[in-house]
Amino acid sequence: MEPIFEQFVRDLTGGFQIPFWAPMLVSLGLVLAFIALNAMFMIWLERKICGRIQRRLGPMLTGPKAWARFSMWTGGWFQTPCDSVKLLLKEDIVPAQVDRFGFMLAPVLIFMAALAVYVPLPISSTAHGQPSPIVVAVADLDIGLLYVVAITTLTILAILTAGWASNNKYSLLGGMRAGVQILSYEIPMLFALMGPMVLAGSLSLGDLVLVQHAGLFGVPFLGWFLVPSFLGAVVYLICAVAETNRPPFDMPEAEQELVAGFSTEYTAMRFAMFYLAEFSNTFVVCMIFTAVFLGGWTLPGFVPPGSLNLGFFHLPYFDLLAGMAIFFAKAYAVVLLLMWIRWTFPRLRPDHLMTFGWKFLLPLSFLNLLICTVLAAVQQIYFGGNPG
Amino acid sequence: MSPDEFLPTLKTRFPEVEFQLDPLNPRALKMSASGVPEVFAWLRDAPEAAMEFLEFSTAVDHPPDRLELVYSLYSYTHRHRLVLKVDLPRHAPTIPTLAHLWQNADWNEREIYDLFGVFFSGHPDLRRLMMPEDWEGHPLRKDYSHPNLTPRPD
Amino acid sequence: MGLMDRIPAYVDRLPGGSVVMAPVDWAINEVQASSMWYMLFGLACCAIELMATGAARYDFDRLGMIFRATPRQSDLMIVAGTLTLKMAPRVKLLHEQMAEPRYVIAMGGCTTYGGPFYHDGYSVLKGVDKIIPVDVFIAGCPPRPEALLNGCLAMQEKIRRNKLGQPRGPAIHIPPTAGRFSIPSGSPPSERDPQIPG
Amino acid sequence: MMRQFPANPDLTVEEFELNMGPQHPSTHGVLRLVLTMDGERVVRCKPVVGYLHRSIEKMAENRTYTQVIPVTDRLDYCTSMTSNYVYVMAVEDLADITAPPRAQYIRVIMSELNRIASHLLWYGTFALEVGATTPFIYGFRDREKVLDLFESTCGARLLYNYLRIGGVSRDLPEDFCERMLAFLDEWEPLIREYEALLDENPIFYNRTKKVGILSPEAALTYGVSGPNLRASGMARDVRREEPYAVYPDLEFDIPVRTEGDVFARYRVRMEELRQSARILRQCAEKLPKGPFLEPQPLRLVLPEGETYVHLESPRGDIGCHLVSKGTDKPYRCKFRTPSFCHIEVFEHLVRDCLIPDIMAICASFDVVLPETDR
Repeated sequence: MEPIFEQFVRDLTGGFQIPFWAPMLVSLGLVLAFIALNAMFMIWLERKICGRIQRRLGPMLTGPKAWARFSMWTGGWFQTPCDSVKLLLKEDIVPAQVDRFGFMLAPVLIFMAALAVYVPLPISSTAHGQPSPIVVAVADLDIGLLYVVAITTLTILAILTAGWASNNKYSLLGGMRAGVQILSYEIPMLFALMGPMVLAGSLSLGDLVLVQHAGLFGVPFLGWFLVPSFLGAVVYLICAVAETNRPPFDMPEAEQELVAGFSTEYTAMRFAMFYLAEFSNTFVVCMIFTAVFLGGWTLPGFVPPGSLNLGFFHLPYFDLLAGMAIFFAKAYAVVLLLMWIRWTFPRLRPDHLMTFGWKFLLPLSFLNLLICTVLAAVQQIYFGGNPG
Repeated sequence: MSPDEFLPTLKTRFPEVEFQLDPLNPRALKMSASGVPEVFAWLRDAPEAAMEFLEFSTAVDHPPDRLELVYSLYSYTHRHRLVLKVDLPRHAPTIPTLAHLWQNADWNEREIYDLFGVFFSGHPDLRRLMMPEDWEGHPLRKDYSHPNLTPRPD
Repeated sequence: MGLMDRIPAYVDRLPGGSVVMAPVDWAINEVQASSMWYMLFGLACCAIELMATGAARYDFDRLGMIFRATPRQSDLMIVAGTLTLKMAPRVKLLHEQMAEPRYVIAMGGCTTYGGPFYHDGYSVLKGVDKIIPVDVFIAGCPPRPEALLNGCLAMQEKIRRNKLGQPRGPAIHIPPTAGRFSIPSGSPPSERDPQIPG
Repeated sequence: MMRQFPANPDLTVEEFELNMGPQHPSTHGVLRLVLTMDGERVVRCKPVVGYLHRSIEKMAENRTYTQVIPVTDRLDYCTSMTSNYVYVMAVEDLADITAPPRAQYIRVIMSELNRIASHLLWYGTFALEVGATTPFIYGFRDREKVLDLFESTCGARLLYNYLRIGGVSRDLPEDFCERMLAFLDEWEPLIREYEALLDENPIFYNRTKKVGILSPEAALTYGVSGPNLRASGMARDVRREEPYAVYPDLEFDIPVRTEGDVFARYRVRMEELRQSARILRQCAEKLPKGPFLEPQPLRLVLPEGETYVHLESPRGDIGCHLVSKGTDKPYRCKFRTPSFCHIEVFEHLVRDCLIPDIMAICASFDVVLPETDR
């Protein structure tokens, strides 16, 4: 982020030297705005998709009514903003029996985890005014993948805290379920991600994308790690659904069983933070999936120009914008897949969930690691070096 | 078997219990309260009766002095039904429980206790079933009155 | 309910405060009316019609209404079905657990005045407004889903008439006949008699 | 009860009480289960009912015989027709009235349509309890079509008040049979769709197979009846045991499964949907012309006596014990309801299950609370 941001400001102002903290502050603001707006859109989309699958319409009457006459996809655009503002305006109840500190800490904690996880996610790259293409991320960490996996685990802490502090048996059960579930799905998930790591020889998410763009065995179409590490992709996707507590793995907040699980006692703003974090995390796993298995912001055989000159109109940073468009299109495709799964499947039982995780997904991720290692060795021996 | 076929068998097996046909219900037998658990145990276990199914048990209030318990038994094996009726004194109705013979007698008896005030001796858990625990009176008795009970104008 | 109620007291002290309050009221009411999350909770026959209204043909979600399983997160309690004396304390408790602003729709005859169980119903509470304040009464046994949707629209209309820091208007009665609800206007709430049918 | 781990005596595990209901998203109205839990495992379960006790039996004692019919509607709102039917049948039995043949057929048509509506409702809520949201909407979508048929016949969607002593309140609309057959043609293939959504899903399969197994002996001693009894391997159906109305003239099978688990109960009901459609097609073919009602005096006076009749409702064996003292009002009107017995079984079945199993088991029994509490 830093070099591009500096470059951008310099382009705009003609050589203004920005203070060192400005990029951080700006990226924080951008990420916050992105989380809020994106989560609102996703919730709207989720309700529309759910309506489509269930032969309903979903929200239609909120927002400009004339739009709703056009088609179901143009109705109810203001639904989630209204929901959010309403939640902010609602009375904030802290029940008398709760552990006040933990009760208030948990939503903040889960939101912090949701925020911090955005740091290494690469959404595009640009060559504009740079000696070599630069990956656009808040910070393209060398251990990006490890960082992401580590930070998402913080969610357990928040949910456990919420469950414990609520002093409600349903909350406690929900919190415990979440703890067990996230812990046991963390392991196959990490092993599933190790396949691409071995193939790319790097832990940086930006590198992972660049390696995929270069292709495997010299063939660009083999490049997306979805192909060599297909098992890994499947295992990761399942684990990702489980990690974000989405149905069919929504044991911690199973409505029919535990009322609202760990968030049973939460009202208004605090509940909104849980809700926001949940959708933000869902999008994050989709973004990771896109970066690790779907080639990120790249398309095979397509390199966008650094700037677009249409004669009358000069568009700088075109490669950055095109990359972002590709990246978000891919991420939303994964989001749609998750939504489809959510509204079709019944819920698993906690013990089946454990069995499935430990006895099926874990061996599968080992197998994937084996396949990837062999492929990486073949690449190294016959094509020289890592694919990148 | 119909009640008049049951009558001689039951009379010979249980000489100390009184049985008689019921003029109102052709499928019913009236009996005295003294033989309740034994007669029912026999009806359930004897191969010629084989009443494995207790359809329901309930009570009918006949003021001023009589409260009638009704048990309806059905046999899937022989496809016959027997309704047994027991008269109890209305002021202090007590009768042995059948909860050890049929599981669903448990709740049926709790309901009768709740709504009619019949006391079932030996019942494992005789509490009110329908009404709140602190409710007073037994609503299905004919002379029941309660501030919340507005009688229907005729 | 804390901050929300104190806003008018602060704003009115400012010069031209009441002018500011009108759009604020409008925005708050519009937001609340568009997002009534109802509590997933049914008592008797009306609950089946409530479920049918949530399903594909009628679709509550069009109005932005989704269910929440816990009272803490719901704005609207649709009391659907006969309320017995045994259940009444629970419903009161649930209403107390809901966060302000909270609204109540009494669906069907039983919740309005006891319904068919008014006579001889020794165990039935005759009117849910005896224990919790009700905003909209819907007649019918059970009301059709259309009537329920009509009631929800009336609820929205009522929310739109809210003014911060002022008491809520009188209850609205949705008649069993077809047609859109009408909200009585003119006389202030105190002068109007509560219309309890039956 | 405290449990200690031998390896670490400081560590103890304590059971705790979990109160599920009467307001809980999945207790089907106002059932309350007081559970003693060991973690997620149920140690004991005590069902508490009575939150919907609406004094229906008391009300019946103060209304004339005809006026009781709308009260019976509220007895089991998912199948008002069969609760109407059992009461009307009891009165007709005492008064020695026989409904005209057309009325008999109409009653059977209505009972079977109501069975379809009730089973579809059950399908939806059952799927919801195992965590699948979409089947719920599908079940309700098709239930609406059945309700349209009812609405065109008697004007009501849920509580019909259609049956009368001596017949039915009005004749079928003229094109009823065609519309019903059109509905059946359209709907019968959809049963496959319902099954495709659940049966073929390994998650559903794992959650329902070998869960909540009810042995036939236990089923009998608890008084379980209807589809739940047939799922435990006993082919008992009142329509066969003591045929009423025109059922002897109709051909239909009684679906039976031997496993007695949640999956078996689900399968039995799915098969019953098909059998009901079969019965309806036969009825449409055989429906005779003639009067639909043998009019009775408004204040019908019944002779002194008492009777017990029962029939097969979608939930099981529903019965009516009617006592008359020679007046125009019932002296005592007791309803034997299947759900009353089914709820008691939970105590026995839920033991040693996990929380999600409770939902699956409770939902699979298709209990309706007003019928339990009356």
